[in-house]
Amino acid sequence: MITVNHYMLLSAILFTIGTFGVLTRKNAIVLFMCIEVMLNSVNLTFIALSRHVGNMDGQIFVFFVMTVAAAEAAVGLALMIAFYRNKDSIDVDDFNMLKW
Amino acid sequence: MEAILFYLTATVAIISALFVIKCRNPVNSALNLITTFLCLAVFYIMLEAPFMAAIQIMVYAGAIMVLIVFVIMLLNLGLAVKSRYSHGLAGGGFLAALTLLVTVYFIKFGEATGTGGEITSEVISSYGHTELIGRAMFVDFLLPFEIASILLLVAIIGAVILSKREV
Amino acid sequence: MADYLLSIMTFFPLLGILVLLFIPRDNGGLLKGFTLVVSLATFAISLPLAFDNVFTTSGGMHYREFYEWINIGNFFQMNYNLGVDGISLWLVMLTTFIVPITVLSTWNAVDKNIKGFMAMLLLLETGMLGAFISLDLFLFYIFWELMLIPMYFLIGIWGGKNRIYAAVKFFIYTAVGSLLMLVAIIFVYYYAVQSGAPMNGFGIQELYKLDLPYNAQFWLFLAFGFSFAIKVPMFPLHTWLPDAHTEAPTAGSVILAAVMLKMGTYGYVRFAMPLFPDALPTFIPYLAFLSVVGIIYGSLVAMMQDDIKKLVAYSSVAHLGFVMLGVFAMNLQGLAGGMIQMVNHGISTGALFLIVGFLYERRHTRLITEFGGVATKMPIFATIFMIITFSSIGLPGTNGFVGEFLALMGAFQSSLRWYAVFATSGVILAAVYMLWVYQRVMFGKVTNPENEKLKDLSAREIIIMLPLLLFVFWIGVAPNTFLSKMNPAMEQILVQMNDKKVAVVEVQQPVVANVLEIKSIVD
Amino acid sequence: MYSNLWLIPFFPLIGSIFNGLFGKKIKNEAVIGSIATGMVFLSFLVAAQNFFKLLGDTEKVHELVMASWITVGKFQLNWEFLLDPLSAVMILVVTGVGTLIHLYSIGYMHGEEGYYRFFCYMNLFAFAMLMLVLGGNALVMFIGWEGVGLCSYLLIGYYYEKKSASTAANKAFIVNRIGDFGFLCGLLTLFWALAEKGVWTLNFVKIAESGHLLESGGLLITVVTLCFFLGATGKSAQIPLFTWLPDAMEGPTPVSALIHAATMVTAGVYMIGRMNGLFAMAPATMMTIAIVGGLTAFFAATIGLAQNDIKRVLAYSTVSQLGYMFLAMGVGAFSAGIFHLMTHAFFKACLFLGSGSVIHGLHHAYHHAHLHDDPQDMRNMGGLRKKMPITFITFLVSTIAISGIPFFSGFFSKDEILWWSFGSTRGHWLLWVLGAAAAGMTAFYMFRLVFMTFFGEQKTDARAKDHIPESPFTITIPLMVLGFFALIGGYIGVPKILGGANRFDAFLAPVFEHAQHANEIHAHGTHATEYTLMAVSVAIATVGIFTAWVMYIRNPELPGKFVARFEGAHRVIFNKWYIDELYENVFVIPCKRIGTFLWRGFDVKVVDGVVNGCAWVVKGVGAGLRYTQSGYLYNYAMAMVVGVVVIVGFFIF
Repeated sequence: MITVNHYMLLSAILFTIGTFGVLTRKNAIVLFMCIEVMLNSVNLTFIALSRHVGNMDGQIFVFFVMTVAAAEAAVGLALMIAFYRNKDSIDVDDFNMLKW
Repeated sequence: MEAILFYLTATVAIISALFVIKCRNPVNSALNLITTFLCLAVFYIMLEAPFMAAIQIMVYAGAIMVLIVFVIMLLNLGLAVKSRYSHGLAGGGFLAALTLLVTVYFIKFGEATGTGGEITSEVISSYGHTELIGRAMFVDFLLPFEIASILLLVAIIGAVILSKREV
Repeated sequence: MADYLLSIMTFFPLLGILVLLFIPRDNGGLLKGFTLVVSLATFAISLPLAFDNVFTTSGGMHYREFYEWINIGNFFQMNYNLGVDGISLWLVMLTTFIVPITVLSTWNAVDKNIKGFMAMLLLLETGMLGAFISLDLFLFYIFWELMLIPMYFLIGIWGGKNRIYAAVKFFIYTAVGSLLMLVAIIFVYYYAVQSGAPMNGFGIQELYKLDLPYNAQFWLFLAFGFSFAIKVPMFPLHTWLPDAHTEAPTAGSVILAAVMLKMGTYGYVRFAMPLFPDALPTFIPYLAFLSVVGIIYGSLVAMMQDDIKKLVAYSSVAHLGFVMLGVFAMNLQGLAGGMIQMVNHGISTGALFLIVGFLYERRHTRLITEFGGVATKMPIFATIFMIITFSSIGLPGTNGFVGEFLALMGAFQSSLRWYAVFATSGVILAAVYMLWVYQRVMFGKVTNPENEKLKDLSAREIIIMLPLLLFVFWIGVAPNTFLSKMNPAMEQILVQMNDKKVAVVEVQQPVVANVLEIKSIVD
Repeated sequence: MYSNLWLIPFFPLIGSIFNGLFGKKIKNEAVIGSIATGMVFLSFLVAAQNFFKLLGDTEKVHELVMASWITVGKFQLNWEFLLDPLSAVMILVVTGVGTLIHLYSIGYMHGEEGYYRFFCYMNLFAFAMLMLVLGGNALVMFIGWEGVGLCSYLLIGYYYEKKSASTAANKAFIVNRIGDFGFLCGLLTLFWALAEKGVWTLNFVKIAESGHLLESGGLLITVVTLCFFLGATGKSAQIPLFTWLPDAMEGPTPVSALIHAATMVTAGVYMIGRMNGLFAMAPATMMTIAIVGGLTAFFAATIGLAQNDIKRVLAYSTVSQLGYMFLAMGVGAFSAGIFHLMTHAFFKACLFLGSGSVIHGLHHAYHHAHLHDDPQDMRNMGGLRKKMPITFITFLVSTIAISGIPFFSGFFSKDEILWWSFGSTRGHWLLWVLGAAAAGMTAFYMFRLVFMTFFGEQKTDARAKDHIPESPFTITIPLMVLGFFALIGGYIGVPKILGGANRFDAFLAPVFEHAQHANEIHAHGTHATEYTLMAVSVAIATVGIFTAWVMYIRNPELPGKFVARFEGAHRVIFNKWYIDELYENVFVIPCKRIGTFLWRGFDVKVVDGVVNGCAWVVKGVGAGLRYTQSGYLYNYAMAMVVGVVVIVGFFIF
């Protein structure tokens, strides 16, 4: 019997993978994709729990997460393009203009 | 049957997610990410949320991933990045493990309370998932929905302005 | 109209800013003219308040406006709660009166980014008016912070050489105080919620009746008092003032001196003292002591300044000392003296800053040694300067005297008698520093060739000064015009402080309406 | 009945405003001068009308409430006037002498650049002085009190391009302000003391009525009256605040005559007279007043002995005469003090105007000869009696009057004061000695002045000496009128012992009698004593005159020898006992030092030091911590994850 705990465990694993990617990868686009993985793992939790609790609100929240993700993708990728134009790179190591 | 499907899909999802962070070529990462998304869509169906599964495929696997792949192609990144990983490999691994530990601990010793809501399997099958979502969305969450639409509009404008060559 | 008078008055300048945005930025004349019209219109809108006789008969709040704004149950509730009584009436009038004058005074003084400057002035006006008429502590706090920002920019962008330092100093000083006040406001609110006292958001009229234990009042008064003492400014928290005044453009100095300093004293009268009357006796000796030190210290330091503007700034410290001493006398005469002195200081010191501005526009220096013999070149200016000087000294027949005298009289009646004796010596020192600077600037022969070509005041400048001169004599000769409208409100606030149980008499039931209903998230 | 009282100060106010606003445009001196003079004359007419009405009235105290001024709770103050014999005398003196001096100024100020300004200020002064004497409560009086100070400031600083003039103006105002500080303190303490007893008032009549509520001779009343007296010393140039008056001679001469001799400086005396009920209740204060008055009379006279500037001699003489008035007030001879105030107004105004006439003539002559000698230095004068006969005669009459020679006005008033200072219950023979000594010196230096100026050979520069004219009639007419009054002014107060009825005393009795009776103030002694004292004082004055004659007419080289012999003493006296230097070193310089220290030392270093120190600490910590901002994304992300883990962990474990 697959319980909500199974889903949450899976979600935790995916989240960890995403986190690891965010912390270690240098390519900004891959980083971005890792964030999507994290978001999706959270979505999974939401839907699983929504099902478990028997309430629609969680799913609605997933919907909003998707909206935000879409907006983020649009703006984030635009930023990367702009950055690439200036620096000829999207390596996060080159994203260091905000240092002291 | 359900268990087999779950474990199978879960394995695929985890492996493809690992490939996302492992692949040298971002295009490969993107393709693996799509696989992960598809797996999640499967889970959504298993969780009796077919509408969410459809949205997942349309928005994530369709729209967002296409965008990402486009950008990768557009910038012609290929293998331009010299090394895949930054210097924080050990720290990242440690922290990720720690995160996993905490969440697993949480799941293991915690208990999902609050069962017994009004949306049961019977309700879903009698009304249909889409209608339930629609009702929640356009009755209870109308204002946030409208705000979300404005957010998207802002994002579009933002994206256009940011990627314009000359401001 | 009358129902919404306060809102219209407060937000009219804001409306003006909206229109201002559509005026091309290089059309300076139109920008200034339009701002002048807006500020004059605001003054016109506020005029019915001054002529309303309801203030002479009743000390309660009038022109009430009440709308629920944010309501999260017991967790947080604040209202759009406005009203004006005899105490705030003249400060409101002073504000609407002084802003057109400052706009006129900037006619030739500001040349960079006029649009921004004018917008800041109008925003400042909204902030100041709002702070004077807010009856909700939280709303007050919002306006209080709102007026900080335009002033910061006025000093920081249009100021003198050392403007950034002055602006930051001004901002941080005030912000430190206001954050302490915010903490105190929140504490009072949640204390009231927990004690189950009847409340109306952060409405002060309900909070006046709150029974707070002494040691809570002690700390709360300290927090409020600290915040207001910075704004007043009381010794030794005054050092932002000379810097801010010296670096600010003339218009900024005038508004700062005329209105913003009154926020501190007004805050004591409206909030700190009636909200925490039990803690008050503990603090009064110290505060009165600091006021007297401020009077003497401010005068002595003013005496030795070589920059006229700084001198006027330090003289403000001394003048505000009289205000505070009168207020802390805790009787009707003292309070009336303090209140009248607030208006007086607005007029006299505002005028002095304008005068310094006139000189600065002509010579681009404010050093006393650069001048001398100006009287021969600018006779009209000399006359006006002389009148304002004597008003600042407190010559009987001018406004300064009525305020000082009543404040001292109140102090003599109260337990602050000995403080008052020392404060009275301030009248000597005031004469010393004002007359000395007048002598050095105006009298003597013209020794500096630069001063040979000084032009006397233009018609515009005379028009700026005339209304101020009018009030110098009006308040001096017939202060009852103003006092009669203050008295009931002051009596009421004193009664309230002396006996908290005496309830505020509500004159009219507030109109409740929902402006903005945000669906509660916590419920 | 007396409802036109308000017109008395109103007329000069109108004149002042008119000349101030339009004088510059009018430019015509005749118009400006006659408007100003006319306005004061109009108030003189109204004052005279009211005076005579009061003379025939049985009810002697009349109040006129014009409007409410300040109302705060139980404190209610009106614009109100008070007419009683005291103020009636004062308004007559002020408007009468004022009119003459205005008339005089028309000629004297001829050709001055700020002609309109001068008359504007003069009228303003008349207004303020009339407010002072007519004020029905202490605050209206205070308006006048400070108003005259303001006008004094403006008029002393009339030649504002001269540094010394503007400095003298400042000094006058600031020293007066020290007095005003005392006045205010006294006023407020009195008000508080009465309010404690339930009487909320500043009205003079009510104060007089409720004075008995305060403990007679108690600490409170002593403090109150001492404070008031401090106010009086400032305004009336008594020790220790007399230093401003000699410097005030920087103003034009009519100003010195009107403000610094006849009217303003007597305000302190008037004020004590006005509050005589309170002062009479405080014997300690009375004694202080008498001693200060006597000492001032004496010291100022010593300084007057050695001055060479004609106006300064008169200035010190004024201080000395004011000392007499205070002596009178201090020993309870209120009406004698006021009597001397009046006669002094006549002869001292006449003396000042006469000196002005001399200065005017010399100035004219020097101007003619293109010389820049000092027209006020007596060493440049001499023998002027032939050149300026009218000036000389009036001057001589006034000099005799001030010296206390019998049958001139000064004799009656001065002698009454001396008699009271000896015989009063509040008097003492030492006070009499001080007064008599001062009288002798007065006679000496006044005749020294006359001899140096009008007698002997003419020491004026040869090029100028033939061009000294007699002054025009606008100058001489006031001189003659004032000289006339200096001659006969005393006859309204001939003491009983000389067969007079002392009508002046009787007229003022309603004001002072009550206080004198209630506090047992009266002069006692035999007729023989009184006659003897009179004879002695006349003798002393005669000796003074004779000495002056010997030293300045018969043996003109004698003064030089004398000075050489007593060089030290002369230097001290010539330099005014170094009082100015003393004040400068004790008050002014330390004040400036403290101010500078508080500013540069305390304000900038300590207060701002703390403030900027806080800023530096924050800045330093920030400077250290900013290195944590590597700018690398994964550093930030890692920090975030750490934070999340810690927080979630905190909630779980």
